[in-house]
Amino acid sequence: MRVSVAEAPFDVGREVAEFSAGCSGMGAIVSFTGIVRDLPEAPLEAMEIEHYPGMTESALEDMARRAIERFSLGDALIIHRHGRLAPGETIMMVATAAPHRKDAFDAAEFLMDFLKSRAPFWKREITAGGADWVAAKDEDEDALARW
Amino acid sequence: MRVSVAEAPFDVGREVAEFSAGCSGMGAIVSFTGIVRDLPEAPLEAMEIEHYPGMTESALEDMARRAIERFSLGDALIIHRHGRLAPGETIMMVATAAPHRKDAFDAAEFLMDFLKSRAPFWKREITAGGADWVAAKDEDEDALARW
Amino acid sequence: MDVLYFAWVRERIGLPREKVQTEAATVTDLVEELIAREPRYAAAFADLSALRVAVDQQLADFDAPLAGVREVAFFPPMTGG
Amino acid sequence: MDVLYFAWVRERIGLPREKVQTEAATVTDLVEELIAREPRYAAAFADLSALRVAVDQQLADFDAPLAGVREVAFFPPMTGG
Repeated sequence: MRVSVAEAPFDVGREVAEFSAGCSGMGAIVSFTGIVRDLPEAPLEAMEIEHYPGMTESALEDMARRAIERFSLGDALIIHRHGRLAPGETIMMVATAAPHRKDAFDAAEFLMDFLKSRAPFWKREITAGGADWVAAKDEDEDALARW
Repeated sequence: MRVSVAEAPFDVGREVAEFSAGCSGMGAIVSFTGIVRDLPEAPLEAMEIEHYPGMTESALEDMARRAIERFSLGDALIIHRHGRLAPGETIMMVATAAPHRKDAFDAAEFLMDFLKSRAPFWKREITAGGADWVAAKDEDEDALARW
Repeated sequence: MDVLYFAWVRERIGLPREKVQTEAATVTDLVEELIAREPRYAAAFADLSALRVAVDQQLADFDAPLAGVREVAFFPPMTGG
Repeated sequence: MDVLYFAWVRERIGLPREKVQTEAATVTDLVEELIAREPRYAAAFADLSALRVAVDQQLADFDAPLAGVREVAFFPPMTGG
């Protein structure tokens, strides 16, 4: 299990390769990568991500531990950046390893649903018109109900 | 969209990195990697994968096209190996890119469910005791019902 | 018509593909002709519920018509992924 | 007690953290004390349904007790991932 909260970019390909290589006995690996969307119709200058140092790390570790236990994972990885990100930059990733595909998929979705609404990050979108805090979505809160 | 059916190993990290880099405007990327399980209690010498050249490629292309249309994907990737694989080797991967995470996850699960039961591959496990064709699982057939 | 066999169907019949001269109207008719040939075919086709068929590289039912078809393949349920 | 503010709560109150001397029994009591101080606190805490609270870095309810607590944080609903 590894949790990383950092401002610096990370290499998705290398992380997936290292995570996969370390998972003996696991038949299924799922990764999710979140990227700052680059939309021509709504040009974004940057995405700023604020977080709660200390609580963030312990919240992510708690989520990873719960996912490992609940879905019998061989391993789990969470990487989340903070600070100022440009469109197209990678924000975060999770990876899960399980004997079979259903648990690996379910665990990755479980981690994403909890990350969205229960990890202390706040996004702000910077456009030519100003800066706006991203509002939490009802559907993200609803997504937690299934777990 | 890319579909690859080949005997040679592929580099999961490089594939995920290249797939992610090519997906402008997509906020969510999901990858699934399938690995030959390496279990101490049931030592496997090798996994042999037979396929139906010609039909395999068109079946995978058809699945990728259906996933892209159904889940409004920006892109989809399917790589599947055949031939003789050692425990711990990567068998296959899929990757999906969508504006939001639910579509990317659903599309990856859709592709995996169809790959399991509708792509013309047959696995045989080679152990010290002999060679056994892997039986199709009822749960894999059932998994298709949700789509 | 080319007839292809995969996995344990191929092993039981003892070859991966063959040319078959047939006037069979459907896949089931073709299977009956093959079964009548030799015991190894009868062994391979003993339980059709354990078999799948592709007609011109598309999954099909056993009652699929064979008019104009160039290639039929028989195999067990697939185990990809 | 350390009181922390994040995102637009931090912006409205105008600082990221402060030391607060309080005998408040619960988070709600603490919020009422803060609101009574200055309009910027009243503005930040105008709609508690739009706020979340963490007590000693664990998500909590507004009726959570504050006995022995070292750190309370107020922030809007989280938007990670």
